[in-house]
Amino acid sequence: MPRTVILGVIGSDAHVVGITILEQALSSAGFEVINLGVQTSQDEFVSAAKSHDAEAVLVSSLYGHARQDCEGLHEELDAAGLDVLTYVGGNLAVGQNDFEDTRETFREMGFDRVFDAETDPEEAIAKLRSDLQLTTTEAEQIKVDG
Amino acid sequence: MPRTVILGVIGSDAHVVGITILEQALSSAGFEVINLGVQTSQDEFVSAAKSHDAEAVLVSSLYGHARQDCEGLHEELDAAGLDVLTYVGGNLAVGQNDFEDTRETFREMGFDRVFDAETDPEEAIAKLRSDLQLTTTEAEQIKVDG
Amino acid sequence: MPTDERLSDDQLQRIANDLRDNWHTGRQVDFEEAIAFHESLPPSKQFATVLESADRPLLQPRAGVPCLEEQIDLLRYLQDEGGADLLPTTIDSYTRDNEYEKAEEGLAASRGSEENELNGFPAVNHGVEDCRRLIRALDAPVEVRHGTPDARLLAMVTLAGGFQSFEGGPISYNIPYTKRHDLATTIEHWQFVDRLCGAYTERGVTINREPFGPLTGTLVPPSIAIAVMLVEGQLAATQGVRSLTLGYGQVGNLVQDVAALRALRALGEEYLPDEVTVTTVFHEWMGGFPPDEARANGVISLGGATAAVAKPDKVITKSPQEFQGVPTKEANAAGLRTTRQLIDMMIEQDIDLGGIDEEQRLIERTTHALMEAVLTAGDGDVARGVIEAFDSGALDVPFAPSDAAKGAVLPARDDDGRVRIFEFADLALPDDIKEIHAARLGERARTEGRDQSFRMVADDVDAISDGKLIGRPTGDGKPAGGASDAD
Amino acid sequence: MPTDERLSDDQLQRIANDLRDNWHTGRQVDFEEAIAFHESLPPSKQFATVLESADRPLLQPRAGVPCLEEQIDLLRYLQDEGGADLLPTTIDSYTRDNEYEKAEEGLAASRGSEENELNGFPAVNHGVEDCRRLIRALDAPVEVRHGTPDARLLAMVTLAGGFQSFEGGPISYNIPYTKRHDLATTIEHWQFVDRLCGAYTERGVTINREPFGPLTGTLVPPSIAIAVMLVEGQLAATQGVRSLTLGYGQVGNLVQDVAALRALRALGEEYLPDEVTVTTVFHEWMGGFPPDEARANGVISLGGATAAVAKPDKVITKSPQEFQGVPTKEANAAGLRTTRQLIDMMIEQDIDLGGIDEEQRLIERTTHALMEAVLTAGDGDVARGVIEAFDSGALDVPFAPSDAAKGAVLPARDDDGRVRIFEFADLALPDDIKEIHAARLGERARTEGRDQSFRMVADDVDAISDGKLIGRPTGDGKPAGGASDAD
Ligand code: B12
Ligand code: B12
Repeated sequence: MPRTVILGVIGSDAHVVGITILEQALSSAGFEVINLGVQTSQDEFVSAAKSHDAEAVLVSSLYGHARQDCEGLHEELDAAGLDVLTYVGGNLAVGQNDFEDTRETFREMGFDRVFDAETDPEEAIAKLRSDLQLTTTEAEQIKVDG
Repeated sequence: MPRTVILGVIGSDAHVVGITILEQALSSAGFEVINLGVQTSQDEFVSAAKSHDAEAVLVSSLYGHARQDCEGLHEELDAAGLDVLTYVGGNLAVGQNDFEDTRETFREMGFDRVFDAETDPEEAIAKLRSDLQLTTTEAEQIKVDG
Repeated sequence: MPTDERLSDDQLQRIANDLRDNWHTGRQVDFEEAIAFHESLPPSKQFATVLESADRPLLQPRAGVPCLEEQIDLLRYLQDEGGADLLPTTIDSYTRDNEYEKAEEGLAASRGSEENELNGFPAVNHGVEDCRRLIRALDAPVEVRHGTPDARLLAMVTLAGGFQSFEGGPISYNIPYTKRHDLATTIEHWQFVDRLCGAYTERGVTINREPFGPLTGTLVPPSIAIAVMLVEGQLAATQGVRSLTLGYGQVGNLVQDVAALRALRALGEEYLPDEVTVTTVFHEWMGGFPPDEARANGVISLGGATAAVAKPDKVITKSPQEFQGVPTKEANAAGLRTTRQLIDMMIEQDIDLGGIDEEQRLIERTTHALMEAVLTAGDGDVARGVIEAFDSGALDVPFAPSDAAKGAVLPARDDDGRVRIFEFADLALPDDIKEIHAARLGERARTEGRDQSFRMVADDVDAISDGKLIGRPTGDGKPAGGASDAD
Repeated sequence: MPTDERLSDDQLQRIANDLRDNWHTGRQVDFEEAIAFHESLPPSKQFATVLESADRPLLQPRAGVPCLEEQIDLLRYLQDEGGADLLPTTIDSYTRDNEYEKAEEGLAASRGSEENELNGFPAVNHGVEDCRRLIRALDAPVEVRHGTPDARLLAMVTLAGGFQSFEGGPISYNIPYTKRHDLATTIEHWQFVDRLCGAYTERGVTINREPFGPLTGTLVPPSIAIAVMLVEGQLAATQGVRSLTLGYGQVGNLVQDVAALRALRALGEEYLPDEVTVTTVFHEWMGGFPPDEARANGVISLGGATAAVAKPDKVITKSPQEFQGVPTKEANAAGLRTTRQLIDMMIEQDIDLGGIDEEQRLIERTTHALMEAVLTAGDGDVARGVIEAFDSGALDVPFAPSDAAKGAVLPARDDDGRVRIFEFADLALPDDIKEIHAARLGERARTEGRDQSFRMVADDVDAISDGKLIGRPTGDGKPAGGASDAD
């Protein structure tokens, strides 16, 4: 059975190319992807996660307001009784920051994993598989199904 | 009466383009230029200064061995009883050094002025005029003659 | 549904009055007094004058930070150390969403901290007088660059504040920048903006307007970008705009880029009324950049070289830090100087490239077909036509995040690296043109021994950041180049 | 006076024996054992194999530091982080003067300090075994790059040490690099070097030889550079060299550079015996660089773009720190990656430049005339001919510091930025060719409203470092650009 993941660009960010590529990569890897598109609010992420019984929420942000846009997201997920895996990725800070600081900030906010813009989709998929404890065979199975 | 200056590239350095440009600029500014060319030894500088009764010795170095090549030059000039103005210019250090350190090194070796490779010939000429106490009129005079 | 008709003075007045209350700085706007301020500016700060009289491509960076003093310092630096001929002020994302409250918080937070809490300059929050401080403090003309679907209040404040050029348009600042704005509304909003520019223009203060040519920045076929430029130009001209700078974003193929800029200029002259002065702006590569400054400098330089051959009136430069985030001022100035070096070394060279005319003809034919479709869809009215055409997909933009566009058309590069259309969806193109695209992409597929697929598109999206132009497959199933080239 | 005849095995042996005692490391050289070492190297370290089988221009930086471990680290960095395809080892200036004693002091001083007291790697002092350590430690083939008029001992040590390519030649490492060496002597010395390479080649270890094409690096007219390449190629071929890489330094005019590289290749095939494999190397701009890394990146990128069009077999890259001094390894690697990005983005593009054939024909005709003059001067012997021709000025190099050349010919750019000859002095060119040059320079003089003079030459020498290609006068009597552009 394919695992469902929610994907979207948070806040008023309109950078769509990254999630378009991610959606395609996740689907070919056998995941069921609910792509909420750009300019997605926290509420939309939460209710999509709930209604699709998702296993992971993948938040993308490119335009430099990720911190502000993501503040409170984990509290909302908790409030909705959702215990999902959360990833965030993209250009997460304004300017030329050191990524390790940025990673720390988002980890503290509750994200399970934080990815920079150099992340290859395959890398995220590999992590997702291991975090969701998909065995290699299960993963391959999924690939065949997908 | 035109003032005589000695010009040359010291050591085994063969970068000739800079002194070619300098020679032309100094001549049009009315100086009598004795251009010793590239790969000029300290001895050659000293004897040229002596035999031409020069007022200044202009040493060029581009290839990064200026410090070694210039060591002892001022002692030789002293030994020959010459009290001339000495300038050094070009790429005076190996690598990406801070020019202020380099300037200090060459000042300590006895050079009256130290120029970097961004030096415009006009800048060196202006200094030369002021160091040789050529009045503006005298300088202009020279220009007209030259 | 809006039609392409000029707003009356009354309408302009009424809308302006309503907007004044959206944020308190709106009330500072006084048209007559604004005219007087503009009249006090020397010719060197008059955008249209400087741009239209230039004898070489002028350079303009992008730049915006939240606080006034820092913005002045930044622009002065780009002017003095970068040699920028024209200056920008990039607006923050909250302002783009008309969220002035949030922008105010971000501005306050930025004032109190070393960090910038906004990704641009919140001009509405700063208000008219601070905008004028900015204009006074600089020696070059300044443009507002933003991405705001409803930029009416922003235009009121910034134009009153002395800016003389305003980027964007109802399509180019909707389709690539937002999800939920419908075109009918953005057209109405931009009719106001254009009418306001027209009102200044009629009083002798020419406001330059610059539709945003690169759209989504990602492999946009030239004909699509040009069609959007022409439509926005027509809409603006109707409202009285007389100085129009049509834009185009580099795709990276030298012949196609030069051909596209020539087509843009020719079609601009063809489609826009005589009383409009048309200029062109070339944007250095707007897609994903290499995560490596050295390679990014190569991308920027190819932009400079292209500009030297195509000779647009203006070039918008990128910085070597484009990949990473908002650049430092040093990197921004470096992008300007690298570009300037290329242009100045190449512009006097007689570079006569084979194949440009043919490519230009193809671009022009394709654009004519799209414009035809727009006019037909609107029964002769370009405003209605463009709404209908986007709705039906007769006009479409690749990777458009907006619900107002199908976003179904997909581009891919041919064997020469030119951007062709792989998936036409409902794009209104005649079969003979479609066949040309298909044939070129077929060639590439054969070269690579694989089928045309989304994978090819995805490889092309990554190619330049991976160090190539064309996303060729490599043995390991990943495109050539790859992450290992980065550092 | 030397003639162009192959040294006998006896002569080779005798000279080698004499040289052994010039510095103690000479005694480490054992030809048979060296052959065995070369035979142990994988194909990926065989210079000629890698270069001649490449399907894209290979990149090679310049790099040399005094100590072995640092040189290994430096080259490894350039290989891994710069993506260098071929590696260099640049030799220090004392070694170039055969001052091994001074080099030894510099090496000792460098070992004890943070500072490098030599401007390159003193390979003779390091000796055979350390050279091999270097070769073993790296994954790519390595070339000796130097500038040594008498490079006989250097060749003995480095070739025994596993290097498989050796730059230079009797003219190209004399005329631009020294003042007092006469050509007769340098030709004899290089006949030994070439014969040594030939001896390795005959044993199946092909040693690549690379005459130094850029000469003085400063506005060298293509025909002069090419004539020198052909003469050195012929001299080398006579001694048994079978892998020759002819060089050319970018002048910055795209059409002229592409034409020159094509002419170089065509004339190489024409003048050199069939058994020689001719490849070409393009040097990024070898003249004065801008004192600004951003602008320097522009210069480097134009080199990369030119290489993408001309497709030489190899490109020698510059770093953005060229102006300042020996670059950091980071800057050196950056120059490689910037160049690679340009080449990889452009090489698949079909770029067909008008006017190349005409320029190529002019270069070929001019080179033919110079080669004709050399052969005539030598009564059919190229060795004697080249000595006579330089002596009479029939062949000459602009800005040559050497007493062996007149150094009286002066170049200047025409209105298109192509390098033409302003002062022919005694250069052996027919009148019709001289008229073409004069006409082009006349055009430029008219454009600028000034006479042709040394001032124009000086302005052209500074132009690229001032940010332009052509040294046009500006109002203030200074060339355009100027120091204020630097930072
Ligand atoms: C194309 C582009 C645009 C286009 C976007 C078109 C569209 N609708 O998509 C346009 C021109 C419209 C645009 C607008 C803006 N942009 Co923009 N844009 C870019 C650019 C050049 C490329 C982005 C891209 O498409 N890359 C290609 C895709 C495939 O890669 P990606 O997006 O990085 O996604 C990959 C990875 O990041 C990762 N990933 C992404 N998200 C996630 C999430 C998870 C969970 C995981 C695991 C991985 C992951 O996987 C993806 C696939 O490989 C980048 C700079 C760059 N990267 O080179 C700037 C950039 C992102 N933009 C920027 C800015 C500031 C803006 C604007 C605010 C201002 C402006 N310049 O006008 C507006 C914002 C508009 C808005 N409301 O959002 C900044 C952000 C600054 C910061 N973070 O500090 C950047 C970095 C440019 C810069 N240096 O200033 N932009
Ligand atoms: C052209 C060139 C060459 C040519 C020289 C041809 C010739 N015979 O002239 C060739 C290719 C042969 C060459 C060889 C070498 N070069 Co070289 N070369 C250059 C280059 C690119 C330009 C120099 C030039 O002609 N500039 C134009 C003239 C007009 O400017 P200029 O020389 O700087 O002179 C002006 C000012 O400096 C000033 N000035 C100069 N001297 C003086 C003196 C006084 C008193 C005053 C007031 C002013 C003044 O006024 C001049 C006129 O405006 C420079 C880098 C650069 N600057 O871009 C490297 C450079 C100088 N070379 C360098 C090196 C290391 C070498 C070599 C040792 C190694 C090699 N690469 O092969 C050999 C040395 C050979 C030898 N025996 O000397 C290094 C020096 C490194 C350092 N100092 O740390 C440089 C900086 C390149 C680098 N970044 O590595 N080179």
